[in-house]
Amino acid sequence: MIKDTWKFQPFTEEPIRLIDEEGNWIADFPLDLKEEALKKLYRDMVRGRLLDERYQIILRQGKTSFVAPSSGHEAAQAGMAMAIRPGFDWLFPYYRDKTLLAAIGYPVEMLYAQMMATRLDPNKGRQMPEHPGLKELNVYTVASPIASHVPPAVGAAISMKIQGTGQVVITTFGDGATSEGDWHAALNFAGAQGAPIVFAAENNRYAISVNFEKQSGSPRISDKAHAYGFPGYHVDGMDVLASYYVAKEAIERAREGLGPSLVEFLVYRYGPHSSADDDRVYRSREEVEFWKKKDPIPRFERFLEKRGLWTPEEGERLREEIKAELLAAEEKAEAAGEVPPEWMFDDVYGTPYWLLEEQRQILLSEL
Amino acid sequence: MIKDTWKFQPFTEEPIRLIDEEGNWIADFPLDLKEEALKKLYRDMVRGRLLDERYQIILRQGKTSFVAPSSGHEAAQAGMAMAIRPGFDWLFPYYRDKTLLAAIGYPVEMLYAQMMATRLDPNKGRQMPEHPGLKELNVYTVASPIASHVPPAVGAAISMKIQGTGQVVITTFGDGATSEGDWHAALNFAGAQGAPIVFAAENNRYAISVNFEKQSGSPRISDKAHAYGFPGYHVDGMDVLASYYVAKEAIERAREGLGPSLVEFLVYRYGPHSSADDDRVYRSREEVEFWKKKDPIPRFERFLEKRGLWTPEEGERLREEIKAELLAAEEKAEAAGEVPPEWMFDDVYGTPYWLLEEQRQILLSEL
Amino acid sequence: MAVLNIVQAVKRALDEEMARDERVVVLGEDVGKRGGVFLATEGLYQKYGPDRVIDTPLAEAAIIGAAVGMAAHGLRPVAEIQFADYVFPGFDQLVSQGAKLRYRSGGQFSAPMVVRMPSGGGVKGGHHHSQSPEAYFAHTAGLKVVVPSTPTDTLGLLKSAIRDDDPVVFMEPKRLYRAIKEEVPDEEFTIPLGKARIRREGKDITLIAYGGPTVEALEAAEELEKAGVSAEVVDLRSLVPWDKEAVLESVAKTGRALVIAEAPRTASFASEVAATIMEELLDQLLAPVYRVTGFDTPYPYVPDRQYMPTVTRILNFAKKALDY
Amino acid sequence: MAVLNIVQAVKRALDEEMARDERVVVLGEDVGKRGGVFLATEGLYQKYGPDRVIDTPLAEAAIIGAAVGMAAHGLRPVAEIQFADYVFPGFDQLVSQGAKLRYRSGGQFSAPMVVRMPSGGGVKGGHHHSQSPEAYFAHTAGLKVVVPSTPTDTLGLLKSAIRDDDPVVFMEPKRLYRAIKEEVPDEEFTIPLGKARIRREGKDITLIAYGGPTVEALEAAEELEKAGVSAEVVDLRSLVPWDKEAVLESVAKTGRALVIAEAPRTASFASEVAATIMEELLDQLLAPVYRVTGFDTPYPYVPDRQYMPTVTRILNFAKKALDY
Ligand SMILES: Cc1ncc(C[n+]2csc(CCOP(=O)(O)OP(=O)(O)O)c2C)c(N)n1
Ligand SMILES: Cc1ncc(C[n+]2csc(CCOP(=O)(O)OP(=O)(O)O)c2C)c(N)n1
Ligand SMILES: [Mg+2]
Ligand SMILES: [Mg+2]
Repeated sequence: MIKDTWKFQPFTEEPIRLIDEEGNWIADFPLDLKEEALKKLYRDMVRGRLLDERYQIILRQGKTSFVAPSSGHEAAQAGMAMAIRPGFDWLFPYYRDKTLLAAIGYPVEMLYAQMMATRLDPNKGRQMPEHPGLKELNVYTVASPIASHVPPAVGAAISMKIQGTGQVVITTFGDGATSEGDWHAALNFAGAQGAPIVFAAENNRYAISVNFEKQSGSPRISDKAHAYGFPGYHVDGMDVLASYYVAKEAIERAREGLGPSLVEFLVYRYGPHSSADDDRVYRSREEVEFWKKKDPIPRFERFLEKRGLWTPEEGERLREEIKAELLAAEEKAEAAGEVPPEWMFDDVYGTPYWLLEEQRQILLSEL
Repeated sequence: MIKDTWKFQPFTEEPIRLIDEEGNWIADFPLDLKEEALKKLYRDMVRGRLLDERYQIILRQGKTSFVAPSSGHEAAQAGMAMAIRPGFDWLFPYYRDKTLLAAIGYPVEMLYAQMMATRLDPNKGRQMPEHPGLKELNVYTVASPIASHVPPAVGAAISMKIQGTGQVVITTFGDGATSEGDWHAALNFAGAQGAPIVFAAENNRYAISVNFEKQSGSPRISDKAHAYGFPGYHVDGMDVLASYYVAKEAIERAREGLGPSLVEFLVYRYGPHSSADDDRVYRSREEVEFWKKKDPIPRFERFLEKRGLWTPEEGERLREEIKAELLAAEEKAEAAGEVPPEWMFDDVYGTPYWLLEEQRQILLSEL
Repeated sequence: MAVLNIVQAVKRALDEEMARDERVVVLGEDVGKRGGVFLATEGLYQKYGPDRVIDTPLAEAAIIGAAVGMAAHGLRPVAEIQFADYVFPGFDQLVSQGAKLRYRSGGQFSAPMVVRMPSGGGVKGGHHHSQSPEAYFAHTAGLKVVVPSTPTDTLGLLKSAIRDDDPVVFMEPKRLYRAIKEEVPDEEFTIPLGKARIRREGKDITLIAYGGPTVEALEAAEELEKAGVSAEVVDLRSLVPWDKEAVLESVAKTGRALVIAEAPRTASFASEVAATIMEELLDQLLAPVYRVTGFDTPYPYVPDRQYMPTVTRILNFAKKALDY
Repeated sequence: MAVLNIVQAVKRALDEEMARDERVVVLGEDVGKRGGVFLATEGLYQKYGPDRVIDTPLAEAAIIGAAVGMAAHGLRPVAEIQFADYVFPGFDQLVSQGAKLRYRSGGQFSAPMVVRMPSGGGVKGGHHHSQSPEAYFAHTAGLKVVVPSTPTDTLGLLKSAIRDDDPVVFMEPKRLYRAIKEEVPDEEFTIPLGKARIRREGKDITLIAYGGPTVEALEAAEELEKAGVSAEVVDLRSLVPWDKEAVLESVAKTGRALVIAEAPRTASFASEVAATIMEELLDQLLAPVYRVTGFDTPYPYVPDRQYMPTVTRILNFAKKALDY
């Protein structure tokens, strides 16, 4: 099934890498991205990082109740984002995907609105923070139960195939998700049906405190694709270009009718699992520092710098510009005001029935 | 992890086979089984076949309500049975394992008693036919939900490891089971823990009517072991010696602390899925005939014959002897009499509570 | 008017809806060539092809989960779970994804889908081919739950369920599949979800049932009539939403009620109905509302029928209510 | 006497039982080095090692299913489900394997295990960190269900659950984990499953609650006292088996009752209790038994507290009962 025009081999032992730590292009094919695209990748990563930092601040300010740090995941997410056709393809993300969502055009004020449960959240403040979703952009609303979005993602992909729409589904999840039964049932069905879908594992090596060795006997997530009869790619997810090119190839394969692939992006989460976690209990500071040295943003800066596309000053300017954007978005989101309590009775069903009306009255009598 | 003293390679494309269709020994190691053992394998297969045939008769006689035909699975099951230490190792079987159970010493009258829900069934007639279980022999009572016994099997294996008992778990299931989420969750946990367990797939290529191609994109079940980091063996399950030797090696590996393996036995089911099924709707008679030519029993007869261990007359004599045994068992089971209705209130809990007592009185007042 | 049994009514409903709306697809184990193990999808594969009648792997999480995604993407999937007892591997998909999709997305996404499942006992299936798990669904906000008991209702309700904009669990009493035949109008019709049906009018006691035990309720009503007691039989048909109005109206009239269902009693839908009636009609009741249900044990193989509310049991409780 | 909160009581119960019986093992996500996300297993990994405190993969089916097998093989596993909302991927293992093992094997095998899970709302967790799924378990024959609401009860009941010969679902009201502290006897003790506890005596109305809302029930009782109404508060503690006797005794005395719980109302355990009381005490009731429950919606993020029975809501219903 592997056309020889495809760039990448599945099931490699070593992660696919296109730029080295020093920022050199080390691929065996020529870089065919325009300056604009390279800059977009960079900008998307930086925005993701800054947004993550801002979330910590609104958390401390009590404007939100929960954050899922995503710093360290930016390259994989920005790479994927550029490989997608936003608003055409469907995305089934998980809770750590803020870089990805912002990069495909999810309005940042709506991300904030979800974080703060204000009226600007198209999801009407129904869920805890870090659970965005936007129909307009085909972003399926995040659900907390790990891996539970993967079977629906497969269903959407099968629907695309049945209807011949030419769309592709991309679904992301962590390493932990691969242990769930729902995950397996989904990938297996996708494999049997050759559905147009890319399964993207953001492998940060931990499911909260449980390291990958305790999660699975297999050395690599990509190997798990053997079970389903489709390719599994093992990718350096701190390399934004490797992330982009492999995601693109996997999406193209799906679009051409060659079926699913599993892409494992090796990343690291610099922060704790969430604002409710203390990661010092289960991993050493040395380990975190080791990975900080591999930060995908400076690595890509070195790459850009070598090509004359980046200077420290330009970098600083960009950061300031993005910070201002984020602040404006935050203010806009906040200004919308908190979701009112009585909204809780809407959208249980398309049309509510008598019991919900009775109960709405109970609540209203208490307000 | 593969010691070079092990006989078999995992992940072969072709099934492991030790005797060919003509009954020639074609392995690259010498046969080291005594005559007695070879005869046991043969006897176990024949008993399984005859029992399956007898079940059809008690079904027609209305003595049971359901049969799951197992003809075609005998070699894999008899092979496994001889590799197990009965009453020491634990077996988590599925509903199509009558050859296996009889071969490890499950009293045939108790199998019949389960089929007919008589008082001789240690499971007290609580379940439909083909759901045996016997604590004394460490045979975990069959449950209908496909693959649902696999996580408990892993739990028992982990318990053995924790307690250092030296026991091994063998669990069997069909090809269909490999699609279930519970199956994956179980194998993955076993892999992560290196539990002493053998996962034995009796791949008859159909889950009722759904052929393996529609079940999974992977060409082989054995390949699925890649996902869990342990070996997967692809075995000709119509070859009783291949079945025995591979099962034995997998069990030895588990006993030595090398962790789980997945063994795929390629078999065929000659009958319909169950007495409620009509397989002509979904598979051709030619296909069934093709597989009947590969019947594991005549194949092993040719093998034995070449070694002077079998003649048609001896075969006939053995059949008659077994038939008489089965008939005696059937009579004994039947004579025990049907399970009484009020037993239904026992064993919900170790000690019943007030609600069950109230309800028992309701039933008794109606009898 | 054709005479149909319940399984034929299911088939006709699927066929009509598939012909009417090409977004309707059927998926499940053995629904293709095999036509389903109860033959409820017989012939559909041949008529509509493998893209609309999809044989799935043996994985209920994949079936229900994929249906959610298909529905979100614009199809109208009808998933078959081979037996209601096998919904549990797909339970997370049903309750965490399907039931809550509209809610958690603020109404942006929805899951207009049906999950059909043969349910209930009386087929000598032991505890994994006989359960009646409707309470689990009814307790889950976001799901609708329908349990017909006649061919006509099956046809009309299944069509409504397929057209409904929310996930509907459609439970078919398998022991009635071929046991009940009746003339069904040839022209197209639907029956709205949420409406009970008075199966028999009466004035002394109301027997409220749904699904399989509706049959025993009707039989018990006939027995009662012989004893000079006039029993009204209300077939709920829909559990979520359920027709509280019709139930209260009947019980307000009779002053006595039994709620009859096969599932175990504790935290059952029968308990819901009984609690609601007693809460709302306390002063008008001439006797407590008794629940005549399956027992709080797993469903046994022996005995098969006596686990469920038998006519005898219904009559015993009716007597208790009448003598109160 | 040490002052403990509920999460400390859980930890002490686990520690004491692990020390007493080496068959007791703990397994679940993050229960090892991390000590559980609520720190209920803190220190156990360090004390008892990785063979008895097992970090599992992120798979509830593996956790619950493996616990069943461990129990059948002779261990006494205590499984932790990180949030009650995440039991559903393991639901099949719980209801099809765990609950029915003793039954289907005719008593040959059993599954003496505990499945602990933090449950209920009030922690701004939205609908997947706030649910109270006890009705699903209570409806499943073969499972026992325990929901404590104080440190002392948690300690005594969890120890009994671990020693029990059947699978026990042990639901810990997470919003009370650190909110309630009390002196707990230093010597060992257990509290039998199936016994309610009268948290406050009274004679005008009985407030029946369990888990989280016990707190609001007690607060409401104080408010009522200010208004001259004497309310008795019954904390059920065990749902299966539940203490019908204690409940009926109290309501027979007061003539009025509210059943208070956080879960949605339809087919809930609150409905079970309400139906039973009204069935058995019809003539002694001065008012209907009202259910004061969570709403039949998924648990929302906004509002968080008002989804649950608030003190105001309890008082409104108490007034309704008293004015009836
Ligand atoms: C079904 C389920 N079980 C448990 C949890 C609790 N939980 C939330 S995140 C998490 C770890 C997820 O790890 P991983 O999939 O690797 O993603 P990461 O957070 O590392 O990006 C767990 C156990 C959950 N949300 N859903
Ligand atoms: C969870 C679950 N879903 C569906 C069924 C219904 N069912 C019984 S057997 C079967 C097919 C099993 O196929 P396979 O695992 O290949 O075993 P085989 O019968 O071929 O030996 C199905 C779908 C079931 N028992 N359990
Ligand atoms: Mg992770
Ligand atoms: Mg099969």
